[in-house]
Amino acid sequence: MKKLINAPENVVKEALAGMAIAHADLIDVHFDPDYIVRKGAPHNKVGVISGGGSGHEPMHGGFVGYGMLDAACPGAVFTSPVPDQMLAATKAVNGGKGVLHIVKNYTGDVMNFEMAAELAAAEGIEVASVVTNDDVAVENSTWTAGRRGVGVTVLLEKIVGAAAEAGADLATCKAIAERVNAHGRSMGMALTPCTVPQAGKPGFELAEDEMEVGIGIHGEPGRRREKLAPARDIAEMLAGPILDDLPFQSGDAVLAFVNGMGGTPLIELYLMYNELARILKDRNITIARSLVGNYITSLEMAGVSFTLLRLDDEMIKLWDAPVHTPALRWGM
Amino acid sequence: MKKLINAPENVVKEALAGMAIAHADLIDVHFDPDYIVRKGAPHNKVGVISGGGSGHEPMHGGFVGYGMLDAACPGAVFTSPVPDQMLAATKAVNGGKGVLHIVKNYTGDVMNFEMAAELAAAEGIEVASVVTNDDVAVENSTWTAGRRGVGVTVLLEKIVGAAAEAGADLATCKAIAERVNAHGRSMGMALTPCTVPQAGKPGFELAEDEMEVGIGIHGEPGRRREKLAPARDIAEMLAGPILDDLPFQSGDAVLAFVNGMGGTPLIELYLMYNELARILKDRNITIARSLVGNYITSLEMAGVSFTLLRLDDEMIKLWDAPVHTPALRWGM
Amino acid sequence: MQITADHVTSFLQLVAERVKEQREYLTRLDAAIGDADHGVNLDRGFSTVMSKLPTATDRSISGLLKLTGMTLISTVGGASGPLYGTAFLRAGTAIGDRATIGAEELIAALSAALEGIQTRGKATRGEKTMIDAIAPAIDALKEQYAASGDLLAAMRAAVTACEQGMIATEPMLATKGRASYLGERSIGHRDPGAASAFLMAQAMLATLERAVQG
Amino acid sequence: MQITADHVTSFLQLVAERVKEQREYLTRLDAAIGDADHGVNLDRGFSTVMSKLPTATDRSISGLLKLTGMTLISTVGGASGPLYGTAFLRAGTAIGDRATIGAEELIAALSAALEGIQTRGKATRGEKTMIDAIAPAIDALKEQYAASGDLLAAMRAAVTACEQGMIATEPMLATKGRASYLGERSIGHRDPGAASAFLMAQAMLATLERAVQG
Ligand SMILES: Nc1ncnc2c1ncn2[C@@H]1O[C@H](COP(=O)(O)OP(=O)(O)O)[C@@H](O)[C@H]1O
Ligand SMILES: Nc1ncnc2c1ncn2[C@@H]1O[C@H](COP(=O)(O)OP(=O)(O)O)[C@@H](O)[C@H]1O
Ligand SMILES: [Mg+2]
Ligand SMILES: [Mg+2]
Ligand SMILES: [Mg+2]
Ligand SMILES: [Mg+2]
Repeated sequence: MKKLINAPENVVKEALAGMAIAHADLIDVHFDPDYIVRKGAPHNKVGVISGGGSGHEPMHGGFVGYGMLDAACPGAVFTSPVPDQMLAATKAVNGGKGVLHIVKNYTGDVMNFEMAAELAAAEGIEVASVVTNDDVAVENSTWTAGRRGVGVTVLLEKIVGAAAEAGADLATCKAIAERVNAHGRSMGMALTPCTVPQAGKPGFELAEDEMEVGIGIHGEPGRRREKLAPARDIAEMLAGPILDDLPFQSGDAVLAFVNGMGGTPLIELYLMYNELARILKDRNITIARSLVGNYITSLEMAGVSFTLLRLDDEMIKLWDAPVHTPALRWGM
Repeated sequence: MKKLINAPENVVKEALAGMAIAHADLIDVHFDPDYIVRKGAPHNKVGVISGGGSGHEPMHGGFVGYGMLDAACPGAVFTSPVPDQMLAATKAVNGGKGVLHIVKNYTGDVMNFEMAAELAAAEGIEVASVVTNDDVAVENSTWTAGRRGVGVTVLLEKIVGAAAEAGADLATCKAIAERVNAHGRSMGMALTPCTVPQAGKPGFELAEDEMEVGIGIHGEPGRRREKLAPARDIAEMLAGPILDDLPFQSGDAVLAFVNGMGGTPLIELYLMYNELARILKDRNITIARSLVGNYITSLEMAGVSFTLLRLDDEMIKLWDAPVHTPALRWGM
Repeated sequence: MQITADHVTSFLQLVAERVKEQREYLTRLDAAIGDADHGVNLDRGFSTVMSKLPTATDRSISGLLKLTGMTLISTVGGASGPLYGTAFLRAGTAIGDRATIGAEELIAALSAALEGIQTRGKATRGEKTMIDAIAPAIDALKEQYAASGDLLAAMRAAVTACEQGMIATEPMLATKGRASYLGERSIGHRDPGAASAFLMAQAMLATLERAVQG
Repeated sequence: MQITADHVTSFLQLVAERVKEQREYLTRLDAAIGDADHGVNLDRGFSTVMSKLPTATDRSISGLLKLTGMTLISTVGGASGPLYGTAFLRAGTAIGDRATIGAEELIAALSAALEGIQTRGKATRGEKTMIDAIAPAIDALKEQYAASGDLLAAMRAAVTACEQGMIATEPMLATKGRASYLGERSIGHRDPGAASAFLMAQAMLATLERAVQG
């Protein structure tokens, strides 16, 4: 295991300490329970919080700030945070207009957020929750744990954050969040595994000529193992199931999000974006907005995920609204 | 070699094509000769261009836009671009007030930019050049090729770009560039090598418990090979030589730039930033500004570099000025 | 025999020790079909329980179990934190303010724990989770105790059933939890939660055996 | 014997072939003390030269050499592009409008090429660069030709000197180019530019040998 760390058990706290200093103008970091909270919280608006295991940086802590999240709760690496964190964060950001919990669909995340929401409700705070589940690699059936929440989470946090900033009430924020989730789909693949610091060994082994297709964001193997393929074939493997699922249609305008898994250099992400753009053009789908970079990651894993979000005018307006966080910033 | 590519020889062009579509609002990409140019060029100001081998993304192409570069010339991976590119870019951005060439100190880059500058001058364009050479890992002596240009290049491009945007003339831009270069120092290390697509094999081999200290940005081995060490020791190894070289002194205000080599996840970069902040605090040096992320990279290499820039008020003002490029954006 | 708060403390200590020992094993199981954190998660939780035990104010059986449940919920995270946490909380609640408990109360407490896991996680048998180890164990415990009236013998049967249940998760297709994302690829791997449940069952048996001997 | 434009074309073809063959070798040498691109760089350059040759308008010796120089400058990049590019340009300029050249003109052209490399790169002998292969080769060529008047024999001596010069770069400490960043660690490795220069010298000899035979 080759990492820039001191002790595996201290990685999360030490990285949080670094974030706190690097972005002292935007955020405060609270320890025990751990959460990252926007400077000056609570604000006079619906509070928007999220959380999940660490190892997905910049998500979610890098999205705390004006126009996006009010707080983020980082768990241990790839481990959902505990209810104490979400409860404390919920209290810290509650400005009296209620708090929206953005939860990625993983059993642990859902249960821990649920418990926090119950506790917050018991303290008189109005809480609404949205669960993202955009990963088309996983079958969505009442007989399974359902689809995983992946790339759409980033887009949803930006869009709902803008709505909350503009004064939308809790019900409206929840409705917009659900609309974004309903119109977004993702799929990812890995060229290499990653190593949870405390596990010390990679999550799986892959030969030099193999890749995992249909991975989540927790370093787990994907739906299937395949022979390594050229970028254009990989792009088809990811884009095909996404496009067919919603389904996206000729004439749709989308936000195209090409996301690196953490260890993929930007040059490859732009190359993959080029492939995606070609596929969309062939289907007469317009890229109205795009995002290319490492935003929802799995430690040092090399790989890529595509997310497509079918946009409407309100989503575009909210996407374009000013945002000022450590990882996403524009308009200010 | 595991990469998201089609054919090794097409990586640069295909990535450029992706960039062109993803950032169509900011840049145009010209092919044969290849260069990335700011939308609407030339502007009524000093033109600022840079260039170098590809594989360092987002540098330089990601820094083209308002308040930073007017054009960037990407060579083959880790290979300096050719004079035709810099000549074409120089002509494209020349608004009549002259053009500044920002060159990293590598024999190839220096020679190719020199030839381009001669050709541009022959066409009546006023060209000034600044050569960055901030890497303290390399001895600076008249008997060597001198220090490499590394992290300071990013900071310099932002600061000089702001000056040019504000209307500074060519001589002033060059003077500011030289001041930034003179006050900045860097050093880097690698946990893993990287693979040039057309070479197909890693630049060096490292055992599980080894690292390279004093690397450049071209996947080459460093000044020395050492046993892997905890983050705090690595931080000392990098920060020590930087601090002693200028030397930075108690009471100085600096911009602290913690840069990933491309394959290092953000969680480790923030952890390293935390170590750097501690070292600076011990020396009574104030971090007035910071930058944490993968900005000047070596393909998928895992590793980190530190850059410290001693700031004065003008540099701070120029750093804070609005910038809108694919990779750096604030104030607009 | 009657089970006392000291027995519960011994049981918790044994679980904490065994979890620490088996940390890599549990994590390796989780790496195959999950996210490589199950052993690390439980170790973090039970280590914290150990650090809190000495200063616990309510040292009754139910007090200790609730402290354990709360601590697991507050420190483990993931799926197993709320599940095991809820289990210990429910067991504590079932026992109420009894200073000591007998076989019947133990069986009731364990049944309440399982119910808690099922309510929280909404999984049933056959979905390749900890439930596939715990439910058969409790069935065996009840049956054998009803038949023999010998708690120790019944617990031995329970541990055997638990082990069989754990092994039986291997050929299962996961339909709950993280392993379900793997679809067919989850087949052929032991469920990590079933393995940690078996470890707890073994600790319970060992504690009872010592209590009977000692 | 007189060297014609056709000989120059054959030489360029041979260089292009050998560079393509030796691409990995040159790149591997560059990986050890540089950035793993030397073979790829030269192959890109000489492949482009090959694609341009058929449609070249100025097919004189100097025209072909200048086309090669310009093409290398425009396609190779890095340090070797401007250096080899300048070398070919200078050689072409030295030859001027002569339709054929003899030994003396060849020696003068090669000397001009070396001067071009030195002016552009500001390196001298002993710095572990292509100069350490080229300069001794030209020395040997001059000496042997002066002594024997036999160009072929002199070129054989030049190639031997070139090879020795290339090998002699191995123990050197690099003080120019990218290898200089390695400091002491550059010792023990052959300079890639010296290796490509040797390859060109071999191609020159082979071309002459064929010309004499044919
Ligand atoms: N819905 C559920 N009901 C019961 N047990 C579950 C459920 N989901 C997961 N588990 C159990 O949790 C175990 C995984 O725990 P752990 O690795 O700590 O959490 P996570 O899956 O969040 O990483 C699985 O092996 C399984 O036994
Ligand atoms: N200043 C110089 N003078 C002469 N030759 C040089 C000089 N710098 C580098 N070289 C030669 O160039 C070769 C490297 O070429 P190449 O790998 O193509 O370029 P780069 O070093 O820019 O990657 C070295 O092996 C060396 O022989
Ligand atoms: Mg987990
Ligand atoms: Mg190079
Ligand atoms: Mg797990
Ligand atoms: Mg090279």
